[in-house]
Amino acid sequence: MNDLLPFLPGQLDQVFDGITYFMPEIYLSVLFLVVLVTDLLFDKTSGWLCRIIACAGLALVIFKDLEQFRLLLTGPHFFFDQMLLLHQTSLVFKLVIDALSILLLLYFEWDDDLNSHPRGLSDLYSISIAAIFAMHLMTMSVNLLSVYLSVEMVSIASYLMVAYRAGGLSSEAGLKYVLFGAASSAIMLYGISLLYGFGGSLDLFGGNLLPGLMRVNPIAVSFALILFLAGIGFKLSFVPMHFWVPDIYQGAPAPVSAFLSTVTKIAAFGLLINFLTPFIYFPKFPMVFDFSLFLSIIGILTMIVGNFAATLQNNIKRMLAYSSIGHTGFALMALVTFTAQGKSALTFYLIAYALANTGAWMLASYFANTAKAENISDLKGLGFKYPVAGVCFVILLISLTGLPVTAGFYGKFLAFSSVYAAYQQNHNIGLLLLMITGAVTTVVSLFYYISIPLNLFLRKTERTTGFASSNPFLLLSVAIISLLIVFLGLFPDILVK
Amino acid sequence: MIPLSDFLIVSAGLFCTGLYIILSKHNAIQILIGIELMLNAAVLNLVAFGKFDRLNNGGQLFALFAIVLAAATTAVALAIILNVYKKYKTIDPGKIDELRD
Amino acid sequence: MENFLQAIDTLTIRFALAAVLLPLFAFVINICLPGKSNKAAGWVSTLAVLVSCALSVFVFSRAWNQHQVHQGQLWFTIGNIKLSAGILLNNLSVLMLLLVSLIALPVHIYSTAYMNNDENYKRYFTYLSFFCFSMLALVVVDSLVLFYIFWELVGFSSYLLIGFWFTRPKAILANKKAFIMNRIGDVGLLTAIIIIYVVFRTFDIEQLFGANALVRSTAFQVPGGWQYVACGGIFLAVAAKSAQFPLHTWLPDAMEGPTSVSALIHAATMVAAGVFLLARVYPIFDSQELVVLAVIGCFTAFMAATIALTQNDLKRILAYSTISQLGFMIMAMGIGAYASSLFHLATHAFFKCLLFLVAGIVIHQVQHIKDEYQLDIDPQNILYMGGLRKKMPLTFIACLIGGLALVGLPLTSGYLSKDGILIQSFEWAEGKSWLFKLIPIGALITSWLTAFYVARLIVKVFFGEFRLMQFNPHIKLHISDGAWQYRLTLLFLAICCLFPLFSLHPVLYEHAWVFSGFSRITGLDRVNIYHTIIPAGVNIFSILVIYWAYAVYVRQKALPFPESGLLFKLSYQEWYVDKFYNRFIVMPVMTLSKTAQWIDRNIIDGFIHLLQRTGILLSKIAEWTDRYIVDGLLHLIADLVLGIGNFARNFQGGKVQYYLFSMLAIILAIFLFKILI
Amino acid sequence: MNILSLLIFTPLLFGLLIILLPSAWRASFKYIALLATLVQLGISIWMYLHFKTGTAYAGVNNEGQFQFVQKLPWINLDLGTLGKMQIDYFIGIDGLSITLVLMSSVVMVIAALACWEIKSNLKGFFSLFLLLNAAVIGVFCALDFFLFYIFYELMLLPLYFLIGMWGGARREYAAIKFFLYTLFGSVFMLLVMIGLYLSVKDPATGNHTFNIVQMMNPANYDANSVFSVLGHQTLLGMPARTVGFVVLFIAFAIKVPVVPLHTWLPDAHVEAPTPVSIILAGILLKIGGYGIIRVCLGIFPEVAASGAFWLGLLGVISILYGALNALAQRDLKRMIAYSSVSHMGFVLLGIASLTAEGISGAVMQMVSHGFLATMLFFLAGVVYNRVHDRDIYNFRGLGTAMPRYTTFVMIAFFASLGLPGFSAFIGEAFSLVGAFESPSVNGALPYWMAVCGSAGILLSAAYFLWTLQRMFFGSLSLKGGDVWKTALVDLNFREIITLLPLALLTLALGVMPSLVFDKINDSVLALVEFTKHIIR
Repeated sequence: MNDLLPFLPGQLDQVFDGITYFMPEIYLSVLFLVVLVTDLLFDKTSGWLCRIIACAGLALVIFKDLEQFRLLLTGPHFFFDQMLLLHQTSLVFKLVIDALSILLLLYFEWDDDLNSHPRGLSDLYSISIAAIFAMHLMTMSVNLLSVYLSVEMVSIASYLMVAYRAGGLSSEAGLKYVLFGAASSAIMLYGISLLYGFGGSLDLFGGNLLPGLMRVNPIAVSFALILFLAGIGFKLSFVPMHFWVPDIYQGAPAPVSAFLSTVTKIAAFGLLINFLTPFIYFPKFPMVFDFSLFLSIIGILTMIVGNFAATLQNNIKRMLAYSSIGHTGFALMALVTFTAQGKSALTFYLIAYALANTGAWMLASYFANTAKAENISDLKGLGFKYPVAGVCFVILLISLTGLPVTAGFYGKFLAFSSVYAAYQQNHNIGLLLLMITGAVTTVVSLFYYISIPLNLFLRKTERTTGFASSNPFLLLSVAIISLLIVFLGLFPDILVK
Repeated sequence: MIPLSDFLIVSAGLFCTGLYIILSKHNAIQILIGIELMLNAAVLNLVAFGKFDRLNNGGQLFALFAIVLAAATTAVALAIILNVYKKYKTIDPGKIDELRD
Repeated sequence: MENFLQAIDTLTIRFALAAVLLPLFAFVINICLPGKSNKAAGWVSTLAVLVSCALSVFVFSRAWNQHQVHQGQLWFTIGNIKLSAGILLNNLSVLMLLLVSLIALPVHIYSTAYMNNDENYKRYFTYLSFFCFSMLALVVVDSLVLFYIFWELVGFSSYLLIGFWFTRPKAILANKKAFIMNRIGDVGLLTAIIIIYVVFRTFDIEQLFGANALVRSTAFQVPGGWQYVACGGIFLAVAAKSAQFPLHTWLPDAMEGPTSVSALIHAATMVAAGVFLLARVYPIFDSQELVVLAVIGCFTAFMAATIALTQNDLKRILAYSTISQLGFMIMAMGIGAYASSLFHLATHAFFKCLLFLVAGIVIHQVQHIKDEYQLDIDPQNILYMGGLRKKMPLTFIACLIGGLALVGLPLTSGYLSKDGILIQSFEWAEGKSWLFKLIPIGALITSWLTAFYVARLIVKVFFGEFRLMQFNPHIKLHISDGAWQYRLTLLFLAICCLFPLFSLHPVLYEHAWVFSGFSRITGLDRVNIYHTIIPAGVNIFSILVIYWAYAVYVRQKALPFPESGLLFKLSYQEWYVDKFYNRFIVMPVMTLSKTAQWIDRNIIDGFIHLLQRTGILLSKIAEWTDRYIVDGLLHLIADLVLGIGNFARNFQGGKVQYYLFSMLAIILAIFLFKILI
Repeated sequence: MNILSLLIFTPLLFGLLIILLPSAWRASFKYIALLATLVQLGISIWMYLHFKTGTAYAGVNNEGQFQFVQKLPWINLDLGTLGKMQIDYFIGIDGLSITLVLMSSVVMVIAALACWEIKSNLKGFFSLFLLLNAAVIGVFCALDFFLFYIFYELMLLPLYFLIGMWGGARREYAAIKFFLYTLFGSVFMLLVMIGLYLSVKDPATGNHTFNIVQMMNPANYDANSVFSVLGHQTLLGMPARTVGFVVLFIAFAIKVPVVPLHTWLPDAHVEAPTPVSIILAGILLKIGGYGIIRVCLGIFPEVAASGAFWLGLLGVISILYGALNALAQRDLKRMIAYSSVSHMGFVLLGIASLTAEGISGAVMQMVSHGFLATMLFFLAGVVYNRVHDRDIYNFRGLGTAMPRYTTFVMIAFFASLGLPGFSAFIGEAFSLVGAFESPSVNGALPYWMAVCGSAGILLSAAYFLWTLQRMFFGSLSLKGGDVWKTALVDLNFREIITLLPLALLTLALGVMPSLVFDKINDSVLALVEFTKHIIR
C-alpha cells in the first residue's frame, strides 16, 4: 500500500483537474440531493415543488453543458483517470438529453394515469434526476468500469420508474423489466470480465486492451464482445434484445415509456459510439470482429422486426413500442458508417426521433386522458373532436415515418446520405442492403402509422359521452413540438450548425 | 497456486448454472438467485484476472462495484416482486403474462 | 401577267375556302339558335349550301382543266417539321367540290320538308351542315394530316346522323357499328399516313402524289416491307369508308338514319370518299396492289348485288346496291380505269341520291298510312307496297329514271360511266390469264343482277296493287308526290341522271367531260371489239332481265287480280319458261343470294361479332388479371408483411423467461454464424 | 417577389387564410379557394404570354436558358469530409413545364368549381386542397432535385386525406393503397436522389449539389462516384446508372400510371370526391410523365436510349391493357380511370420514341389529357351528385333527360377517343408519329409497337361508344325510377361555365396545336439533341 503513496498527490490533482470537466454532473448530483430532500421535507404535497426544482436545476445543467463547449476547443479530454471522456458528440448528446428531460419531467404530471398515483410523483423526480446523471456518465464513459456503472445506474432507476405506479400493469412490466434487465446486465458483466481477462485492461482508450485482444483467439474475443453488446442492446432494444420493449412500454406509464424510448436510447447510442470508436480505428481489428457487418445485420433485423410487427398492433402504446424498435434499427444504420457525417446524421436523426416520439407519447396520454383511448380503434372520429391534437398527431407521425417537410425526413435523409457516402467509398454490400431495408421499412412503417390518422379522421364515431378534459399544457407542448418539427423540416441547417 | 483456468472453469460453470436457473425456474426469487450466480461468475472472473493486473487492481475494484450494484439491483427487484405478489398472488413469471401480443 | 394570274388564283382559293367554311358557319349559327325545332335552322343551312354551291360552280369553272392551284399557310411546327394547312385545287378536288355541293343542295331542300315534323329539326340541320363542312373540306385539303382529320370528321358526322333518332335501339347500335368499323379504317389510314410521313418527311399531298409524285420517284421502300402495311392501311380505310368487303356490313345498318341522310351521306358523297382517297393517293399503288383492289371491288360488287336480289327492305336494297356500285368504282380503280371510276362516282352520286330520295318519299307516305291506321307493319318493306305509280307519278318517273341509270341503260348517265368500266375491264383482262378474266365477267354478271333487282324494286313498289289493301280494305290512299321541295328535288336530280349533263354524245363515254378531264390517254382507239359488243350485249340482256323480273313479280302477285290483260297474257305464255327459270335460275340465284346474305350475316358479321366477343373476352380477362393478379400480387405483399410481422409477434407471448430464452438462442445463433463465416 | 414563387405560394397564403378564418364563415371558403385558383390562373396566363421562345430559351440542360428563375440558397450543411451540402431553392421553367403549369392552373380552377359538391368539414377540405395545389405547381417548377422531392412528397398527405375523408364507400382502402404505392416509389427515389447528389459536383463551387440541370451534365460527375457516366459502377450486380434510372422510372411510372403499377388509380379515382378525381387525373398523372421527361430522360439519357424498347413496350401494354380494362367496367368513373391508363400509355410511347415528334406529342397528350380527364371526371361527378350512382347499367337514355349534359359528354368522349379537331388527336397522332419514326431515326422502338399503339385508338372508340350507347341513347329508363328522373336535372349554370372552357380549350388545342407546340418546340428539340449527344 505504501508503495502507492507517491502516486496519491498526482491522482488527487487529476481528480481536481477532472472536476472542471464534470461540472454538469456535479450540479446534477446536487440537484438529485435537493430534490430528494425536498421530497422528504414536504412529503405528499411536494410534487409541484420537486418538479419546479428539478426543471430549474436541469435548466442550470443545460447552461453548464453549454459552458463546456468552451472546454472542447482544445479537443476531447480524458479525465478521472481515463474513466470518462468529454467530446463533441457526448456533449451534444448530454444537451439533448437534458433538454428533452425537462420536457419529460413536465410531462410526468400531465399524464392522468401516472398523476393519480396515491404517493404523488415527487419520488419519481429524484429517480429521474439520478437516471439523467447516469446517462451523462454513459455518454462519456470510456472505461469498462464506468460503462458498467453508468448502465447499471440507469437500469436501476428505470426499473423503479417502470414499476413506480404499483397498480395496473405497471408492476407486471416492472417485474419483466427487472428480470430481463438484471439477466442482461449479468451477461454483460460476464462479457466485460472476459474482455478484461483477454485484454488485461479496462481502459478502452488506454492502448493495452485492444492489442491484448488481438493476441487472443478471435472466437473467444467475439464471444466476449457479443456478450458485452447484449448489455448495450438491452438499453438500445435492438434485436434480439428487444423482447421486453413492447410489454414494458405498454405496461409502464406513458411518460416513463417516453423517457425510456427517447433519452435512454440517446444515451445508449452515446455509449455505443464511445465503445466502438477504439475498435473501429484500431487497424485490422475488423479481421477479428467486424462491427460494421455485425451491426448492419442487427440493424436490418431490427428494422424488419420492429416495423413489421408494429403493423399488427392495435394498442397505441404497443405500436409506438414496436416503432421505437424500428427506429433503433434505422439509427444503427447511420451509426455503422462510423464517419463524422454518420455521427452528425445519427444525432440529427435521434433528435428528430426523440422529439416526435415524445410528442406521440404525449398525445397517447392526451387521448387516454380525454377519451380513455387505449387502442387505435378507440381513436375513431376523435380528430374532429380534438382537431389540434389530431393535426399534431398527423404531423408527428409524418415525422416518424420520415416524410417531408418534417425533421424526421431530414433525419432519414441525412442517414441515407451518410450511408450512401460510405458505400461510395468502400462498396460494402451490407450498407446497400441496409439502405434498401431502410427504404422498404419506411413504406411498411407508413402502413401502421397511418392507421392513427385513419381512425382519427377517416372514420366516424357515434360516441358522444365519456369525454374528460386534459391538462391544456399537454396539448400546448405537443403543438410546440409539432411546430418545431415542421420548422426543423423547413430549415434543418439551424440545428446542424 | 490454483491455475487461472480453474477459476475460469468454475466461473463458466456458475454462469451456466445461473443461466439454467433463470430459464427453468418458476419463481421470480429463484430467478434472481440465478442472476446472482451469473454475476458472481463474472465477479470471480474479474478477481481472477485482476491478479494479473497488478498496477491498477482494476479487477478487484470492478468486483467491488459489481457486488454493490448487484445488491442494489436485487433490492429493487425484490421490491418489485413484492408489489407483483400483492397484485397477482403469484411470483411465477410464466403466469404473469397479461402484457402480450 | 403573272401577278394577275396569282390574284385570280388567290380569288379562286378564297372562293373555295368560303365554299368550305360556309356550312361551318351555318353549323355554328345553328348551335346558337334557340329552340329544338327552330325552322330557321333549315334555311340557314340550305342558304349556306346554296352559296357554297354557287361558289363551287365558280371555282369549278376556274380550275377545271386549268393548272392546279395550291396555297397553304403554316399551321404549326413540331420538332423540325413545319406543318402547313392549305387548299389544293385540281381537277379531282374541284369535281368533288362541285359534286358534293350539288348533291347537298337538293338534299337540304328536300330535308326541309322531310324533317319538317321532327322535334329535333334544328339538330338535324346542325349535323347536316357539319357534315357538309367536313366533306367539302375533305376534298380540298392539301395535307394528309388535314385529310385524315376531315376523313374522320365525316365519319363522325355520319355517326351523329345515323344515330339521329337516338332513342331507337337499332339506330344507336347501327351508329356504333358504323363508327367502330370506320375507326378500323381510320387506324389503317393513320398508320399509312405516318409511315408515308416517316419515309418522305412530308404530309403534302401534292408533293407526295402530285405531278412528280415522291411515292413514285424515290423507291418507296421501308425495311421490313412496311410500305405494304401503308398500302394495306389505305385499303382498310377505303374498305371501311366505301363499305367494301369485309368492312361493308355497317352500311346496310346505317340505313337507320333519316332517309335524306342516307341519300346524301351513305349513297352519294361520304361513301365515295374511299374512292376519292384512292384517286388522291393513286400513284402509291403498284400493279399487284391494284389487282388486289380490283378483286376486292369486283367481289364486293357481285356479292352485294346478289344480296340485294332478295331484300325486302327498300332502303337495304338500295344500300346493297350502293355497296355494289362502290365495288364497281373500286374495281375500276384497280383495273386502271381511273377516269371511269371517278366518272361513275359522279353519275352514281346523282342517281343513287335520287333513288334514296324517292325511297324517302315512299317510306314517308307509307309511314303516314301506318300511323293513321295503327298498322303493325314495317313502312320500309316493299312487300307492303305496290301500285304507287298512279298515286305518285312524278316519284315513279323519277325512280324509273334513276333505276334505269343504275342499270345503265342508254341515254342515262349510268350507261356512260358503267359501260366505260365494263369495256375497260375487258380490255384490261385481255392478254392476261383466265383468272383475270373472272373480273370483267363478274362485273358483267353483276350488272345483270343489278338490272334484276332494280326491276324488282320498281315493280314491287310502283306496279300492281297496293298490298296493304289486302290487310285492311278500309285504307283510303290519300298520298301524293308531296311538297314542292320533293318535286323540285326529284326533278333536278332526275335531269342530272340523263346523259346530256355529262356528255353530249349519248353512247360514247370517252366524250364525257368528266372522263376526259381525268383520262391520261388521249386518242383512244375504238377499234376494239369490246366497245360495241359489250354495250349492246349488256343492255339487251339487261332489258331482258328487267322484263323477266317484271313478269315474275307482277305476274305472280297479279295473277288473282288480272287487271292488265296484256301483261297477264304475256305472263301466261311465259309460264313454263318461268318455271324453268324458277327451278334452274331463280332458285339457284335465290339460294346464292340467300347464301351470300347468310355469309354476310353470320360469317362476316359473325366474324365482327367474334372480334367483338374476343374483345370483350379479352377485356374480361384483363379485368380479371387486374383484380386478381396485379392487385393480388399487391395483397400478397401485404400478406407477406403481415406474415413477417406475425412471425415476429409470435415471440411476444408475455412470458419473460421465454423472452430470455429466445434472446439467448438468437445470440447463440449469431455467435455460431460468426464462427462459421 | 419572383412570379413563380408567387404562383407556388399564393394558394398556401389563401389556405392559411382559410385556416385562420372562423368556421362560421365556412360558406365563403369555396369562394376563397376559387379566388386563389383564379389568381393563380391569372399569373400563369401572364407567364404563358410572356414566355419567350427561341433556341436561346430552350432550357432543359442549360441553366441560363430557364425563365422566371429564382435561386436562393436554402440549406447549406457542412458535412466535413464530404464537402458541403448545397440545397437551393431553385425554381424556373422552360418549354417542357410552361404548358403543364398553365394546364394545371386551369384544372385547379375547374377543381375549385367542382368543390361545390363538398358539404362537410369545409375548412379541412379547402386548406388541404390549397396545400395540394401549391405542391403540384411546385413540382413542375422545381429545378433542385431536393425541392422537387419535397413538393412531390408534399402532395401525398393532402391527397390521402382528401380521398380518405371525403371519398366514397371504400375510401380507406383506396387512400391507403394510393399512399403506399406512391410512397413505395418515392422512398426509393430518395435513395437514388441521394446517390446522384453525392455523385455530382457543382463546378462553380465544388460542392455536391441537387441541381437537376447540373445533374444532366456528365462532366459534373465525380469520376469514381456511383452514378458516374464513365465510371461504369455496379449496384447489386447491375450497372448503377441503369438501377438509378429504373428506380426513378418506377417512382414516376406509379404516378403515370404504367401497367402493372396502375391498380391504385381506379380505386383512388372511384372513391375520391370529384374535385380530387379531377386533380388526380388532370394533374397528378402528368407529374409522372413530366418526371420521366425531366428527370429520367434528362439525367439518364443513355439508359433511356438503351431501355427505350422496354419503355415503349410498357407504354403499348398500358394503352391496350388499359383500354381492354375500360371496356369491361360497369362503373363510369372506373371506366374513365382505365381510359386514363390507356391514354397515358401514349405519353410513355411518345417519350420512348426519343424523337422530337414523339416527345412533343407526349407533352401535347399530357396537356390534352389534363383537360379531358378533368372534363370526364367532372361529368361523371355530375351524375353521381344527383343520384349517387355511377353504374353504367343503371342508366339508359339520359340523352332525352339531360340533353345539354349529353352534349358535353359526347364532346368529352369523342375528344378523348381522338376525334380530330380535338387536342387528344394531335397528342396521340404525334406520339404515334414519333413511335413510327423511331425505327428509322434512332432504332429505339420497333414498328409493331407503333402499330399496336394505333390499335389502342380503335379500342378507345369501342369503350366510349359502348358507354354512350348504353347510358345516353335509347329510351329513358333508370334504375331509380321516377325518383331519379326528378333528381336528374340538366346541367346548371355553374356546371356549364365549368365545362364550356374545357371543351373550348380542347377544341382550340386541336385546331391550333401551335398554342402548345410553339412554346415547347425549342425545349423538345434541345432535349432530343441533348439525348443524342449524350448517347454518342
